[in-house]
Amino acid sequence: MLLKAINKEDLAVFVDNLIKGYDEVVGPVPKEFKYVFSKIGSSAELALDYDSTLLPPKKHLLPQREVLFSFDKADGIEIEPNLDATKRVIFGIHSCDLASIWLMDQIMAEGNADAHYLTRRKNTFIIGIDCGKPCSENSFCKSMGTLKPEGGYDLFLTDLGDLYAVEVGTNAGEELLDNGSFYPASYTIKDRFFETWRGKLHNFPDRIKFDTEKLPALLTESYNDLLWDVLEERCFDCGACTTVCPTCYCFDVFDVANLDLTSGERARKWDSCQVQNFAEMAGGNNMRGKRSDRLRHRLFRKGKYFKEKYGKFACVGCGRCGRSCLAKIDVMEIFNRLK
Amino acid sequence: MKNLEIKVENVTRLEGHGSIRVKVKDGQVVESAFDIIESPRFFEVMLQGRKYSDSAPMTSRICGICAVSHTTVSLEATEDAFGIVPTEQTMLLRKLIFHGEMIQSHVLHVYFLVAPDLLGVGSVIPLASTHLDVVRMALRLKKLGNDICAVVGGRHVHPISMAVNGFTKVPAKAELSALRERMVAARADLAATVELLKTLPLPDFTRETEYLSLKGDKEYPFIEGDLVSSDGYTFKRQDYLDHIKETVVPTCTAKHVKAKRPSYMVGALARFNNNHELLHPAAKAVAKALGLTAPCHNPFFISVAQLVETVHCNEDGIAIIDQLLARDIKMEPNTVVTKAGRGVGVVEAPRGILFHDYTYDADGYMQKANCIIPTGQNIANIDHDMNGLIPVLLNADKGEEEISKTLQILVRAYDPCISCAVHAIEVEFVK
Amino acid sequence: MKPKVAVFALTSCEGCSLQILNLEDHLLDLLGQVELVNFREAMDEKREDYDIAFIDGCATTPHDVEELKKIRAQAKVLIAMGACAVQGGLYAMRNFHDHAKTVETVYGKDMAAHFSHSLPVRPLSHYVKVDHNLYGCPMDKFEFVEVVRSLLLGKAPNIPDYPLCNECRAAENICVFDRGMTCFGPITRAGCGAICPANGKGCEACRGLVSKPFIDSHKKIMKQHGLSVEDLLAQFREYNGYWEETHEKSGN
Amino acid sequence: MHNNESFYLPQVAEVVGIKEFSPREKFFEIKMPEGPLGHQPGQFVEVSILGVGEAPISVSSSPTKDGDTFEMCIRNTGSLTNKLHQLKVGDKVGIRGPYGVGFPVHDLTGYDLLFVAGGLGIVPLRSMINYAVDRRSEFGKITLLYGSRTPSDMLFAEDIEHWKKVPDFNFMPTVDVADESWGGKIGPITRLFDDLKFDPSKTMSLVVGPPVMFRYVLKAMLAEGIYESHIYLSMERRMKCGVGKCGHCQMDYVYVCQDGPVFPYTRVRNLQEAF
Ligand SMILES: Cc1cc2nc3c(=O)[nH]c(=O)nc-3n(C[C@H](O)[C@H](O)[C@H](O)COP(=O)(O)OP(=O)(O)OC[C@H]3O[C@@H](n4cnc5c(N)ncnc54)[C@H](O)[C@@H]3O)c2cc1C
Ligand code: SF4
Ligand code: SF4
Ligand code: SF4
Repeated sequence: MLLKAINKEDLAVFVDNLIKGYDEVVGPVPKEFKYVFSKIGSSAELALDYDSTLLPPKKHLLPQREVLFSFDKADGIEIEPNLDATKRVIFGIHSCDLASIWLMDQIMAEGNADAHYLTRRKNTFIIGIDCGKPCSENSFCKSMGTLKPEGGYDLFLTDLGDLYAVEVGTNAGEELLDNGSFYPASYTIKDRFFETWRGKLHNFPDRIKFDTEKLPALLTESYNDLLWDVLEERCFDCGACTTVCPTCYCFDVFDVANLDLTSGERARKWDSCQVQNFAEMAGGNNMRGKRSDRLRHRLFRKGKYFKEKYGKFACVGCGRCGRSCLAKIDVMEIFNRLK
Repeated sequence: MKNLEIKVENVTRLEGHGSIRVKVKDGQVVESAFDIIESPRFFEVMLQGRKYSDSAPMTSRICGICAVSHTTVSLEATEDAFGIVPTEQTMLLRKLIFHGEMIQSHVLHVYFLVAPDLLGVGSVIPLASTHLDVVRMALRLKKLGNDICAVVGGRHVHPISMAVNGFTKVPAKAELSALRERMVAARADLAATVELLKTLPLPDFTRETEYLSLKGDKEYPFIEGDLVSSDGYTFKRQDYLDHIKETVVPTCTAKHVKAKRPSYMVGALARFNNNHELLHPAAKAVAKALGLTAPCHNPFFISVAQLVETVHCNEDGIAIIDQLLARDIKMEPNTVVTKAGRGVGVVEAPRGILFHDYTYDADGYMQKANCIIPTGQNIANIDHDMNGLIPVLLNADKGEEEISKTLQILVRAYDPCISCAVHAIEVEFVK
Repeated sequence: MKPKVAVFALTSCEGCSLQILNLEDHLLDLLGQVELVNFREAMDEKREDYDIAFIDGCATTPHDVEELKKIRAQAKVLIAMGACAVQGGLYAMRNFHDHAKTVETVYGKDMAAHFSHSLPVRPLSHYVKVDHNLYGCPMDKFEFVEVVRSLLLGKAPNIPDYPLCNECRAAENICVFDRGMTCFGPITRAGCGAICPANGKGCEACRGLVSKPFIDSHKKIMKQHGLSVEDLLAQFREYNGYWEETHEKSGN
Repeated sequence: MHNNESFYLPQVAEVVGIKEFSPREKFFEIKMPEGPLGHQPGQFVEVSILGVGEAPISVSSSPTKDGDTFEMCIRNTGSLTNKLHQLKVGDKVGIRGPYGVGFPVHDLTGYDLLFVAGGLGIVPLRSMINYAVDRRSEFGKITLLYGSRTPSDMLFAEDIEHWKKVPDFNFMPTVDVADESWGGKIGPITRLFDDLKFDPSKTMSLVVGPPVMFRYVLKAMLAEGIYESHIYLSMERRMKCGVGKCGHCQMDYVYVCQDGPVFPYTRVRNLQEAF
């Protein structure tokens, strides 16, 4: 591991240099009493001690709505793909969200690679930051194995009081170092770094009450459990949970014609497996017509399907869904009920 | 021509449904009336028993065209009832959004409803092929008015963030700066509009009447101040019932309103006549350039007064934005402590004075509500103007068609907002 | 040939009609695709040979109903614009008051007879077949464009049928429940961009409910947040009184 | 693909032939801009009209067909399919694909083939039927059980006439509701099993039909002694991207667009969301 350090007072200069040197720098900024990832114009806007953001940083890699291509049929058929190659730095991503980006990278690159995501991703530099303490009552990252990042970042900052220890994850990360006063971490700094991380692991409670390796098996057993029917009594089919989830990426594709009716665009937009007609077909057939079927499907994606396919859970334990669900349907709580 | 009967149902290019009825017998006008035939909507009853926080959103739905005016006056009435004095920031934001509505409404009226008359076409649509640049300019100006409302209140038709004692969301400085830039740029469009209006012939007709408006102290008044009449008397907002009376006319779902004389005028021209000295210098210059001098007794000059006000609102809007930018715009607590009692709000909607008068119980539930709308106040004056105008037209040997047309132009000049006019609560029936 | 379009207003605030004029950036393009033949708020011409009719407002008098039926007979496509037309909207509130008394309160005892012709407030679909709905109070002007565009292309307009929370979270609004307020978002049809929560106010369900709303769960949540049944009903009636009349005869 | 980067970009193909099978179903012959489509029997394409939308449609022709066009049969059920029905010869459509896993032609080689088609299920099956017919020597005897609602709902009349003449091809139709012209069987497709003779160890079954049909047909087939491992199905789910990203077609952990649409029965038999 390549470990560097930067003094806290030098961080602002680093960020401002990034703002000058790249097309766009995105970071956590306050929104009243919450936080959001947003493009910044100066390092002063950053709130690096944020707890969690309303939406995960996925919106900068897979935007809520994205034009896939535009077309014009006026004079033959012209089709122009929309690939966003903005040189973008996302600053200050916590380890749970980093893990979700890793997962998204696998999914989007697999089979027919999604050029729109990947173009954006290739041009995005990711600077993570450690979060110190649990960000909310609902977070259970430690149980899902995402507390300590395993790659997925170009740089990762750990707060050591007067300075940040900086892990360099990629060659691209190394290039970023030119923008600030980084120096090699001394042995003392390294010691403090490891010490901090040991301490951090203690700060985080084990919120899932069993070994999560058992989760896929427990879910399998629960397939026809009453649990799902109980949740059926509460869920609104709103999809707020999937909207805020860093690992949810389902989308709808649709055409929007301009008013000349000969030109327009094909776009995609976040969709949710929790809404009623997500899987509905012509004639009204719907394989997940019941609310409980849809809830189960979401939970199985989070705790089983992806784990079995990629070796990682598609839930990174960020707690956003639990915080955002008005019916108080909380993944952590459901997992715990499986035992 | 000795006998004449004119009936125009559903006068077009009005915000709402209105009709004209004229009867001339042996050269004498025996009947001339502008009726409002919108279905009655009974707002005052619907408001009964509702919580104070519903008053503004509900009364905003009296009229989509002056939604900001209804919202503002409703908030004023509620605040008056509870003894709440809004902060300076709130007042600045309210004035700004009010300017936005004034710009959007006046531009809509001048370009979409009046200009086609003066250019002799039936709507703005043919103008898109003959005067494309003018139409584009009109749309640009109208959009500016709308966007001012959207930045301050969330949207124009039924603003969202305006609340009792403040705002539920305040605009970001960047949004205001962006607006300011557009308002500065709009000066050119407004100047071009002035040039355009110079070329349009306004019918020459005067009839002296009473002009009623808010009374400015230091500012050209839209949402603050007592009331003033051109007849020389003033009165406090809360005392309005001592000075004006609503009456019901069987043919008309809007109530008519009178003060001392049989009729009075409210709106841009009344405001101009009573407060012209407080206009922004740029607006004064426009008035001068267009030959509008106070007192003006030609109702066809209402459109000119509207343009003068549009310029004023744009300039004053820029000044308000500068004031807001110079301070910290922050979310302020909009605490409300309810108490039993009556409150009156009065604002100058684009078409004139608008009253909301509420009585709440101690928990802030509505017991009684009354709304008096500008168009209701103008109806009697329109009737009297028609009465005065018809003989002039008859003497000039105008045919029935032309008389009818001119009367419609007259009605449109008042920009009657008919949706507003039909609502009404408790009425004092005058025998 | 361009389809001929008419815009009518029954009993309403005419805010929805105004929303069409408020489409400043699209108005000229729209006029390039359709021929506007009847729009009292904007033009003199009143032709009766329209193909597509947009109507704002609800029918509240026999005259309104007659007019509505006439429009239906002529129009190939009839579109309800805004909460009043789609679901009765705000005016349906008055169905909960005694009508004779209402007229009397407003116009006075002596004159009441002249104004007593009003009917209970009903959405357009109560009287005629409605082909498309434009939800909201006022309707969303971009949805209006979507409907026009879809009609021209002969496809179904893309109008959401899932709860507002979805859109609200995607817009990164702070949930108003987190501000200690209440909201109808969980049962209200999305499509407005969650404009009320974005402006610091709870959703008032002006777009009406999703086609399968989970009312019971929502009621529970509203009660948990301290709303009395009366206040909840009063709020609900602001735009959905007619729904209540037709769905929940029993009251709460 | 021209702008090869994004798989969402359709190729502009030309409609070179149209036949009206019924008021609801039309048959289209499509020519890709650069040579043949290059598909396997059972695969599908994403068809689009720019400005209207896109939908997954099975390729109904066999890759062994002469010429470099391919064929589809489309039922008018909504916005896009309605617009497709209005197309004329010479019009352009957008095509992406072919996508998905088709019928495992190599695993089927040497076996008797039992096709079971319910309603529109004949559309994807036709690609495999014609494949087997064109390479007649590579397969054993062929049986086609075809159930439709009424005689006039039967698609591919010309093909059927042709298949009947193919050596060792047994065509067995049934309808739910008959008319005067009908001389054949009446009743559910499972009725046809009564007259069916087959050797389970030598027979591969290919079943496509509406969701309700799967349930009872599969039950009946297993009762007849057909080996589970010798059954293939083609499934249909809502789909947006066609390539395993959008999530719509996922049944339990299986993506219909990527892992299917053709599945060995053994792969999906325990998926509750499959039936
Ligand atoms: C692998 C596959 C192969 C198919 N092959 C054929 C074929 O060969 N011939 C044929 O006629 N049809 C086929 N279909 C079905 C066809 O895709 C749908 O009928 C079509 O998408 C409807 O689109 P639309 O725009 O006309 O309808 P819309 O107006 O979009 O919708 C009408 C109805 O169709 C439903 N629907 C929307 N998208 C889909 C979808 N992707 N799949 C199913 N239902 C949907 C909607 O919920 C709605 O109820 C196939 C589907 C799949 C998944
Ligand atoms: S689980 Fe909660 S957030 Fe998700 S759809 Fe149901 S109610 Fe909405
Ligand atoms: S399922 Fe919930 S806790 Fe898990 S990653 Fe998604 S939002 Fe976070
Ligand atoms: S503010 Fe309303 S619409 Fe938004 S998430 Fe909360 S409950 Fe849902």
